[in-house]
Amino acid sequence: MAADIRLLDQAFDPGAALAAFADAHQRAGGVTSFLGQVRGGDDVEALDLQHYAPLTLPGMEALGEEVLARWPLDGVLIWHRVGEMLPGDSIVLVAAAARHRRDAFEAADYAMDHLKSQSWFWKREKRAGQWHWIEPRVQDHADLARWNDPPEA
Amino acid sequence: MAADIRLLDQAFDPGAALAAFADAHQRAGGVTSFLGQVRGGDDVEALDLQHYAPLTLPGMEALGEEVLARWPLDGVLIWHRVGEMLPGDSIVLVAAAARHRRDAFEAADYAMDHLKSQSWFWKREKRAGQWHWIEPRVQDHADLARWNDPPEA
Amino acid sequence: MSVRLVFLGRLADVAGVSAKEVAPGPLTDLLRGLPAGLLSPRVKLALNGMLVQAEGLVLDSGDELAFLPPVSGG
Amino acid sequence: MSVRLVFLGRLADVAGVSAKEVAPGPLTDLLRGLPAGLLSPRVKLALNGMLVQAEGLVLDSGDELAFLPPVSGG
Repeated sequence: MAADIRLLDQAFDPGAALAAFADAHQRAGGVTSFLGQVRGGDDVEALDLQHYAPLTLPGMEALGEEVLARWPLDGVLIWHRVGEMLPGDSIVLVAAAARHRRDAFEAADYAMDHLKSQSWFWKREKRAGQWHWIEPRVQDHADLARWNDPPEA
Repeated sequence: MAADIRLLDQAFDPGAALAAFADAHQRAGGVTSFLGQVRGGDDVEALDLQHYAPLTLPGMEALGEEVLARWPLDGVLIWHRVGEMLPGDSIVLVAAAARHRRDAFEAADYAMDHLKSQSWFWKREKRAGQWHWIEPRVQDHADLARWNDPPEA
Repeated sequence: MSVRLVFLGRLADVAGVSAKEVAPGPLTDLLRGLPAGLLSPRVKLALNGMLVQAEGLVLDSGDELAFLPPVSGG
Repeated sequence: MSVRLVFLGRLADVAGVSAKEVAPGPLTDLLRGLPAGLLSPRVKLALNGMLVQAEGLVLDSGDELAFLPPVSGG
């Protein structure tokens, strides 16, 4: 199975996930990964990620297939948490295993850009005991534009 | 300590290293990493990496400082194995922790390009019981050129 | 059977609930009983898991219609 | 004391050893007793851990001179 796509409602161990992914793809010379975590040291007390089941996981699976089609990879991993998280908790782990380093970097970078901007997640942060919804960031659209994709539907 | 630079003569666990690095940098929103491993499934039976102590670790440390100076990072990790390795063994782990995803990706990518092409390692592979030295790859020079660095000394 | 409306993200705050059962019929009729601001050019709609346009939409019993505000950035 | 020559990578195969002690003196003299092919425009030299040029190099006792072929690619 070349794509390992999961939507997780419990904490996960990114180090163990990465080690298992690398082990499963020993024919690949390299594995690039990105781990996103809830920032500590801010005034954010908690993060809550909502998804919409009929769209979110299918969208992640489609992204995984798109990445596999676009680069010569041995495998791709996209794991995303939903629900309430605390500072230091892992939110997302993306990894790409490839024979060539450049392919692994580009695939992981692309997956993160598209996951952040085109996946069905709604995020709110708790500050001083109050929840606040997070709006889209302009930077995400600039990141997406790097890939010369057609405009978002 | 923002730079964690190590030359290792024993096997290391990349998953545990990445998890500890991410934990140590909880203020960073993201950690990009690259793991290079000895390819399995080829006819390579073993890999041997030589270094030259007076140059190799100081060169890696200089690269770490350069990366920290070039991007706003919370931390950088560069671990490299030396000695004899078997298929599946980890060779190199590079990780960059940053508040912004793009910085983490670029810093890890840059560190790998420069580590591969400008660090003092000599590699040989054992195939059918015979050791063969590995020569520089043209691709490495193309990768380096992406950063618009001055030519190599 | 009725139609299930699902409000994601901040639209749950706008609607006051995250999901609601309503009687089947044209979308324009259903919206009459709901707070303003649920539909805008930036809000997408998914009918039974497929993105659809609001214009002319008629909901049958058993349908699920989701109101999807822009997704949150990284 | 003598001068220590260190041969890295494939140069250890060329030299037949990975390190060798020789008497101090000009580099050109030292090389006379060694196989050809150790010096070339692609081979760098490090004297006591610092990169140096071959031209006019004179080795003192206690010095370590390393012969560094191009590093291996990824």
